Amino acid sequence: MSDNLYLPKIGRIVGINEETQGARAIKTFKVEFPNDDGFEHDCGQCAMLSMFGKGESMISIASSPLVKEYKQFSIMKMGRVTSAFHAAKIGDFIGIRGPYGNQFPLHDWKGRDLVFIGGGVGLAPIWPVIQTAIARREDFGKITVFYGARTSNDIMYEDDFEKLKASAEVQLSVDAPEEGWPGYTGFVPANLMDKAPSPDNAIAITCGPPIMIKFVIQNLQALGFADEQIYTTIENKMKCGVGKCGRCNVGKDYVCVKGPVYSWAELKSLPQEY
Amino acid sequence: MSNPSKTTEVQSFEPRIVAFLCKWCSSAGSDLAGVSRIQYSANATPITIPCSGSVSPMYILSAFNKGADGVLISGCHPGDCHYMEGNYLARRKLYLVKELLQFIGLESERFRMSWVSAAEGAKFAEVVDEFVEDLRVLGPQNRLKAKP
Amino acid sequence: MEKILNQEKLREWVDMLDDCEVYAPAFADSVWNYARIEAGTDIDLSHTNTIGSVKEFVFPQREVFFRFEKKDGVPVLTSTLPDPKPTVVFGVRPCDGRGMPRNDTVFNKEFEDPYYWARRNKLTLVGLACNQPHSPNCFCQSVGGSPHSEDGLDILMTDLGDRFHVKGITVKGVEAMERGRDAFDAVRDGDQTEVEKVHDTSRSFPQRPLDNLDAIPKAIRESFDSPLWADMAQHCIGCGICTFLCPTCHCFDINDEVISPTTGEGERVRTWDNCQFPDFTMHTSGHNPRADLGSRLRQRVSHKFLYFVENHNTQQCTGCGRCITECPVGIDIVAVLERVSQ
Amino acid sequence: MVNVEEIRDYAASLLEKEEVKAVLGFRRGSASAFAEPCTITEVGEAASLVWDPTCLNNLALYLVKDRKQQAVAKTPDNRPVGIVAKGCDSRAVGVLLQENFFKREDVVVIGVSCEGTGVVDSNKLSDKLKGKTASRITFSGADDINVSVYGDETETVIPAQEILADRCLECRAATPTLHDVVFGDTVEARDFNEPFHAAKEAESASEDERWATWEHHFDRCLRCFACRAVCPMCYCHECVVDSTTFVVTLGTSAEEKANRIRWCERSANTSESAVYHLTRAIHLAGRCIDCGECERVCPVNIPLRLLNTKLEKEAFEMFEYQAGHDIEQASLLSSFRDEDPNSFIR
Repeated sequence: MSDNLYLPKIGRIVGINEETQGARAIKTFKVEFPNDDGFEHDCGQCAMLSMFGKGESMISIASSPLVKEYKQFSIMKMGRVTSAFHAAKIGDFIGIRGPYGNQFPLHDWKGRDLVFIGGGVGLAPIWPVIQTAIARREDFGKITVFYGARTSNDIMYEDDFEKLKASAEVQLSVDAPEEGWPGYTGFVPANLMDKAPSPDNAIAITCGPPIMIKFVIQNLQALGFADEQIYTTIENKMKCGVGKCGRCNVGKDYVCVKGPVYSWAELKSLPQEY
Repeated sequence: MSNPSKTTEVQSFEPRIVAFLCKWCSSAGSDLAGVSRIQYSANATPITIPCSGSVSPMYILSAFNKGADGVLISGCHPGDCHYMEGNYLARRKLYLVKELLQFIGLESERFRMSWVSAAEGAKFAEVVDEFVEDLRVLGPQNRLKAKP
Repeated sequence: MEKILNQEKLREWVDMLDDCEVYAPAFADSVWNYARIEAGTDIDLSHTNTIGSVKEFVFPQREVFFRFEKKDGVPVLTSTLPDPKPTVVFGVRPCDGRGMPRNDTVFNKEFEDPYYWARRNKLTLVGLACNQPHSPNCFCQSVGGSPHSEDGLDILMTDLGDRFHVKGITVKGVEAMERGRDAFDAVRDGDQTEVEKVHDTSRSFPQRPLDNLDAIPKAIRESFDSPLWADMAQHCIGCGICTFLCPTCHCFDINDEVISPTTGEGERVRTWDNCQFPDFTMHTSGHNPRADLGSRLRQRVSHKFLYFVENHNTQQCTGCGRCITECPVGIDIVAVLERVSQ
Repeated sequence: MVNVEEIRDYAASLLEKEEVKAVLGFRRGSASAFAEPCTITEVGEAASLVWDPTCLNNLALYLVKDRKQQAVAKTPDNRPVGIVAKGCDSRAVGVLLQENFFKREDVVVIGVSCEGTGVVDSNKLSDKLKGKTASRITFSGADDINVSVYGDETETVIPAQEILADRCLECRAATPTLHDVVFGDTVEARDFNEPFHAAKEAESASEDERWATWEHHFDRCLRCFACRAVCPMCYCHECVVDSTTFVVTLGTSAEEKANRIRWCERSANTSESAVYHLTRAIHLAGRCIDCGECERVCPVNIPLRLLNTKLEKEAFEMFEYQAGHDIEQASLLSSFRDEDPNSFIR
């Protein structure tokens, strides 16, 4: 039965953290495998989560591969499955299969500066990379994390950012002016230009809403980042996760297998159907 | 289905009816039947709706799909609609539904409509009793029921 | 293994496969389609091509993956992996046969699809060579196939008028022939020549041409932003006919179907899906990477004649012509490729 | 006889005088012996227009598609569109006008009378040829249809009545009533089948036989949704049987999507397909103008038209209602009469 790739493993929710509230609320779930049949994953990989009776959704694994006890998922309330997650309580059971997709080539980045640029719930896919890089702090040069949200209430992982400041430069932004906001006011791409990180020996990793990614990449190029220095993830609608159902197909790639992590050099060669 | 098994089924079979009842009349009528201690079959699951005219044909198809043996829609007598003409519109629409269901071969006894006012507790009991009896004879509804 | 089977012995052979489920084309509801054959006498191989392709035997429109229910608050999953009886399908046209290895590739790759293979491993395809094209939309030879291609088939039968030449191609095929041993005769002098003659003739009929097949991927790639696609899809209605009838289209959807809302019991089900439906790629946010009919037509054609070629070095099209013949508005993939190539 | 040159000239003059942005018509295609739809925008293209009983499509569908496209276009082009329309197609325009989908001045109806014939039924033709393909269909006169069979040397002559679509044999208005111009002779009644003949025949079977028939058909449905896609009246943005198309934007909520009722599942089961087809039939009650497109496009040939004509028969017989005949009338299901049938109600 274990070789049946469509049969999910059972996971149990052991922690729920309300990240942001409102119509597009985000909650972070810690999930354990009560049957001890969990799997290892790499930075950037995803898992197909299910609420039985509602369906499945492909969600980025937001915890570092170094964390073995549980897997973490940050889920924005958007539709049928994600709403069911938002209604779930600690102790509830879910289905989980994976891991799916490729990974950020973190090992190739030894000795380089890392610039992370996240927006909204798009922080989740790059969060395990940040965590792993911090855990292996001596392997990398300067680490900078840009993150922007619509308002200060919409900032994910707020507590973790405080801890992060010890080992990385953190640049937070909100879209609109707010009284008492200490960080940058404006969109993420503008904040990036404002701080202008150096492209020398650096890798930029970005994820967020499609429109943000578009301008971040433009700005990175303006700052002198080469296509090979820019990494992002793309998320298309997925159903199977194993390169068969055809929904996430972009060019010759099934994003669920060949993606979701792409360097801009690779992504440029694909049709813009994401 | 052979005849012997049908007989046993008739005896042991409790039909399930989904009853869409207008809140201004039939729903109150069913309450009256209860309050008046009229003994009648307990096979109908009542669903109170604002008006018989608000019944979408989807409700009926869905009830049969989910395994209802019969579907009853009950509203106010002609001329008595709280919204003036909802029951007239229902009559026309549900006549077509009835014809369509018959046309594809669903047993015609399984879909029923009645006018029951808030004062007609006894009539409501009669309508349900008759319906249950007829459905007992027909046996379970398998034609439109979703089969896992 | 090569044998000769007299026309009237075909029924005997079918009857000897009595522990298998046997399917063959039958003409009903104004179309040829595969139907279960109860006895050899029911078999009729005068068919053109079936409306549904043989992919339905390995990739049915509805496949239940597993059932779920809750026991003491814990979800319990029961796999519904099929365990079908050995199934033999007669009258498979070589274009459909060629679809199979292409489907095998998709359902294998790095993730083996157990549902597909449970059915596939029990399936024996008995092909029937086309002595002449069935429809003006046949173009198997234009995509590297032939009216007597053995690719994907377990057995190939060739109609010699009063008798069939029967060739066992795979182990499964030879086994199926051995089961009907008594029905067959040995191949005699001259039979081979006759088979070759029939095959040669069958290839000589004109088909829809695809000039310079090798240049098509490049042409499609270069036309990606061309307004041609929107123009060619102008009358597309966005239905699922072309893909559902295609022997190689394999896209699907997965949904949970609740049987009992009270107990939470239900099934996870795979159903066919189609890149021509507007919601196929639509995100929940409404963002749709392929929002218009032109981009969806481009996707269907590109997948078959560009992306699949890049990944597997062959077209994901076997030239059966169904998508052309059955399109309600006359969208013609051969004509589309011609225009793109110009 | 309809002279196709007249249609071409008229279409060309509409384009020349810029009275329309495009004309929807028929041309010969590469895919089959049947004509295919075309949209012409240049005067010169008018010469490619054809007219004969292989012109099956109801082009009103493309009026709907155009309106939908213009509604979301950055710079909408709402100039009128010309449409070549048979009697049934013109009734489709009528229903769309009745439902305020567009205005009368938005469309120029180039009516074409079917006169003594109608269109060829591809299923009946397939039955005649046992699945073989017609490579050419020509007409020697009103009564005979010549069919060249692909792969055969010979040409078969089939009496028209044997392969004309049921809807044409039962048609009560073969000449477009709603039109800006009409080509061909106006015909009142024709001596084919009585109206609703096929539906009446289906009704006459026993209940068990009727169910056996429809169970067989619902079971065969592939759920390709071609019937819905081709229907000019199926213009809903979100189909009631298709809960997945609901979009969560700033104006809608995740709960709305999550709580969307799934009236039927995507599985092509007998029960789910029954819900789909019956819902569709009811939704078309009083709106179906019997163009037969749903039945024509069905790849497995489910006789879908019967479901619609059954309801149109009831609408006509019980409520004296005919879809698409009067664009001013209240729709079937938004109106009633005191004398509507009541005896079926307890």
